[in-house]
Amino acid sequence: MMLTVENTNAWLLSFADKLIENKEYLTDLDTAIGDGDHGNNMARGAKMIKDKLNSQDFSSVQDIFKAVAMALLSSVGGAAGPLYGSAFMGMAKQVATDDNSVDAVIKAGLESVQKRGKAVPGEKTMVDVWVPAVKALEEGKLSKDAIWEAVKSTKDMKATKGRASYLGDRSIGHIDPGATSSGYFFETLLDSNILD
Amino acid sequence: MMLTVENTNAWLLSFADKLIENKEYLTDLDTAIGDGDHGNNMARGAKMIKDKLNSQDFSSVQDIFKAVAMALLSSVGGAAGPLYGSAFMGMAKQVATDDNSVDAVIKAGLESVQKRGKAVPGEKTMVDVWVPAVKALEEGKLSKDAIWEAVKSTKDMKATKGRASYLGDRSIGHIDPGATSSGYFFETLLDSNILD
Amino acid sequence: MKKIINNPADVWEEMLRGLSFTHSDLVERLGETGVIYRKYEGKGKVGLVSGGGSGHEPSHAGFVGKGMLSAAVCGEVFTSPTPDQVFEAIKKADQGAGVLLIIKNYTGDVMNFEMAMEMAEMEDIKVEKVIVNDDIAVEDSTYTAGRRGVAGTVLVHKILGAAAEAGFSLEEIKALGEKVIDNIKTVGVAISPATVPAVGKPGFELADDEMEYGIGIHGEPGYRREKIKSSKEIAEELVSRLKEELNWKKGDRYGVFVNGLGGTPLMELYIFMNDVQEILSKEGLVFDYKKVASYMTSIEMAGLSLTLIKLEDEKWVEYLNQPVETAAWV
Amino acid sequence: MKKIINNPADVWEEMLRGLSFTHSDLVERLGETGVIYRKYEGKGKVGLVSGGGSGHEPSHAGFVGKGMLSAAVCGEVFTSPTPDQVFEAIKKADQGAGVLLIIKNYTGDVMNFEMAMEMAEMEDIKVEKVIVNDDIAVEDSTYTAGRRGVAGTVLVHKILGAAAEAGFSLEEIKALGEKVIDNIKTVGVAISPATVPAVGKPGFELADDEMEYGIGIHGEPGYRREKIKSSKEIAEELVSRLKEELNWKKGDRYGVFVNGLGGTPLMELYIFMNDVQEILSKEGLVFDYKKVASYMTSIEMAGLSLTLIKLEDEKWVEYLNQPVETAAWV
Ligand SMILES: Nc1ncnc2c1ncn2[C@@H]1O[C@H](COP(=O)(O)OP(=O)(O)O)[C@@H](O)[C@H]1O
Ligand SMILES: Nc1ncnc2c1ncn2[C@@H]1O[C@H](COP(=O)(O)OP(=O)(O)O)[C@@H](O)[C@H]1O
Ligand SMILES: [Mg+2]
Ligand SMILES: [Mg+2]
Ligand SMILES: [Mg+2]
Ligand SMILES: [Mg+2]
Repeated sequence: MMLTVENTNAWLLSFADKLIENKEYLTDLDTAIGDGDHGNNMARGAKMIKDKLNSQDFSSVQDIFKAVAMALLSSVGGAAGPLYGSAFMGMAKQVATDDNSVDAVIKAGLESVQKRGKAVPGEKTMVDVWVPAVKALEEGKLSKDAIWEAVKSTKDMKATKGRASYLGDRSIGHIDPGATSSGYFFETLLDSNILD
Repeated sequence: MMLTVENTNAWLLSFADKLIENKEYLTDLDTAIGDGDHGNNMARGAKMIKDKLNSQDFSSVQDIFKAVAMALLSSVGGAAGPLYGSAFMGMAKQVATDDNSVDAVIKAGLESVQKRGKAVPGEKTMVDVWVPAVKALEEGKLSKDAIWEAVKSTKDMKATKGRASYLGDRSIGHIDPGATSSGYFFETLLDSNILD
Repeated sequence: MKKIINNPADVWEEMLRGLSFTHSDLVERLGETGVIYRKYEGKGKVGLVSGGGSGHEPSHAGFVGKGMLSAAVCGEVFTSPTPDQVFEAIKKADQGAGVLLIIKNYTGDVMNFEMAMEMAEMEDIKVEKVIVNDDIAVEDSTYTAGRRGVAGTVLVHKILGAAAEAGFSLEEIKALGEKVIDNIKTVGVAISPATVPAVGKPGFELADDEMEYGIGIHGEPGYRREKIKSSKEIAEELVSRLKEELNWKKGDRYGVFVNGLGGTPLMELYIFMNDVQEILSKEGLVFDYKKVASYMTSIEMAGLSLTLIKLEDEKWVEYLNQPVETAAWV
Repeated sequence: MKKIINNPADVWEEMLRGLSFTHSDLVERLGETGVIYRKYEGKGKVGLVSGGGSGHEPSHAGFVGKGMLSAAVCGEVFTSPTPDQVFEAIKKADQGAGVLLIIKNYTGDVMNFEMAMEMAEMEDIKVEKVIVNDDIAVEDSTYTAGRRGVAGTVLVHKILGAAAEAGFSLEEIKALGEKVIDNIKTVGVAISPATVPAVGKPGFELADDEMEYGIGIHGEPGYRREKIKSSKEIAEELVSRLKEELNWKKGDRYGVFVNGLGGTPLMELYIFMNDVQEILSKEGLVFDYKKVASYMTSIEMAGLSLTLIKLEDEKWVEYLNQPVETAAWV
């Protein structure tokens, strides 16, 4: 369970690819309960991540996280931009401390998301993926099944944060777009073998 | 062949009714080669004619024509308003002269239409009904067949006056709306027995 | 027909009421007529009267006020107003220095306004007219009613309005008007039609992927219908048409006006303006005036028109920029 | 999707180019950003910065200029702008007297603007914010992101813009802003949806005979969908909703603003205004300010919103009427 410049780089590049591949799906999810821009927002951010990571050699994981945070903050916009941007900022801070295990770093990311967005579990946001994922990480049992189960769990929730909250009960029955993009975040983390 | 207050009144009331009855048909004709308002324009004028003729006793045919001219001028608008308005103005003037036969009066109406609109036969306008109708009147052989044949003759013409002229060749194949409303003018004249 | 209206027959009346309520600080409605006139007309200046059918809002009533029109005559939707109403507007506008009628070139408008002129002359009011015919989509021949008056009309209002305010005589304003009109050319494109409320169905039909070049502001047919193109391609087509008319050369000074037809959002108008600007910059034109606005609309028609005015006289730029007090001009 | 555009991915960039070209006399674009700022900012006055996603044109860039905003930050279509760009706008707007951010209440906007505030504070720029939440269609509870900011935002720009020009301090303008926002309520209705170019299909669907009350300016769902009604009935519904909020009494002084959502022609807006005016006159309200315009649009969405502002202070009327130099406010 170690983050290195190499595996972090590989992880985040494949996270970016996943976002680009699934742009339309994220758009569709956001059209159903939001304003239809989550796919484009994240794809824009993903392109920026790739540009930054491919054009530069990084000497530390912290620098990678910082660069990704800035990339997302300056290109995504919407609600997702500051939330993912804050997550990577929090992760960058944590990774420079003694407690730089993957679970501690990701947990710091979650804390920043919650500080920024004030969402708690059950409000049908990305937090509903991050919270169980962090818990699973800590218990050493993060799996794809667990991730996508958490994503799917947002389907039956009623949104009380973000744009989907305007729908009230009508938000029930749709998977949350930000939860889904966070699903890719954790899925590519798993695939990157960082946790092995 | 005498115009009296009674028969003129009856004629123009039934002209007005015909216009109202055929509002949609005139609209359709004008939608095809114009801007779709001829039905509403003439119906508005017809309502005004009825209001005026029904609310007042006229002592002369000239007064009726004047009242109808003013009714049309102040309510129809578009191209048809000034043209029909001018026609009735011309007729009002003529009917007060010695030569107040129906054919002389109608001919004076036609002259006013042409003075105002500068159209000659063959340009796909109301003039294409008025010219043969005046000729038939003078020859004592105005008939419904003749009237509607004149109206239909506009179908194969290419418009070179009025809004339909913008269509150029594409105006061919459609009956002219103003020719059709003029058809009702002559048809109701025939029906009114003024010519008997 | 999907519209926020009441009885289609009441559209004209209710619109005039809403309009005169909204802009009661600037204009007044004359009784039950379609005449909207300036509340504070400058004494002794030449009056400017324009108008036509309704459905082109904010034209023409939105341009009544200090620095532009003295009065606008609003006919029924897409129907020229009647001579008696134009005559009333003339009387309101006349401050002793005479009145100029700014008429868009349609058979109905011309006839109705001319009859009003005759009425005014009988009452010894000095009246002149100019006829705007900027729409190059129509062939200017004896086989048509001549070129239509479209969005360029608003620039005529603006320039002549400033001249009237500056104290020009009736003859001078008429001469200026004719010169300005000679230098204004417009051509448009529609991607979806308008529906006259009282008619209830669209004035023409366009397939989901079709557009029509040269459409008139009452839905009169244009010169070519084809598959919808990109903004850049549309800009190239319209500019090339205008170039044939205006025969500009490098360094010529121009004003550019992109006009929305009613249903087209500013987003598209700005994108189109960007394409026009790129093409015309390559042509070496100098832009002394620029405008993007939906000023001469066709109810909810989607589409736009491009107007170019050759700025023969630098005074014209000054007139175009002169601040005014109207409901619509910014 | 039928639009006059080029590549959907280029809409934002090309629109900004067209906009800054068109209004180069008033505003400038900051580099390649979405920041549009006043060319001539008053020295020593408080800066006003607003913005949000694009697609609401002329909001917000159309209100940049003397008497209104110092800068607008234009995000991608329907997407809040990023904090770095808001920060750039703050720096441009700061003349030493501090900067007020006027934020429409959306999670994304609030977070991005707040991050920019944090950046500005780190550079010792005085920044404050007000959050506009005039849309009463949304329940104001802990179960939602709170009420959305919609058309009333433009009135906030106008009033605070006049106050800033008059030399108010940052604290005074913020306090005034909060008071004004408390007195502005809006509710809207849509009869057809908008399509985000990059998405390519409408944000929601409405049958040919349906409309939706309470729709948001990004197509967020409203509170009721039903068969389309007459303008008068729609006016009654919206006014009754507003009355529940504002609890007015006879003689209260109000401003009325009918805002078009982009695809709705002025004809319908004026007719609707006439209905509103009739209803509110019966309620005994006094109208000190009236406005009909498409100022806070949702691309080509057809529909409108009704904003009422309780004019607690007669100064506010003066501020609303103060002439400005912007691309869009008349
Ligand atoms: N307060 C919040 N806390 C955490 N996540 C949130 C919050 N508000 C919104 N989100 C997430 O953001 C996603 C929407 O992102 P996006 O579409 O990019 O932004 P916007 O809603 O501004 O259009 C939602 O699906 C949700 O997961
Ligand atoms: N110059 C003209 N002379 C005679 N009739 C004309 C002329 N121009 C148009 N018309 C007639 O007017 C009719 C159209 O009337 P209407 O639809 O009411 O006016 P508009 O074309 O202004 O909408 C045409 O069908 C034609 O018969
Ligand atoms: Mg979204
Ligand atoms: Mg017609
Ligand atoms: Mg007409
Ligand atoms: Mg968004």
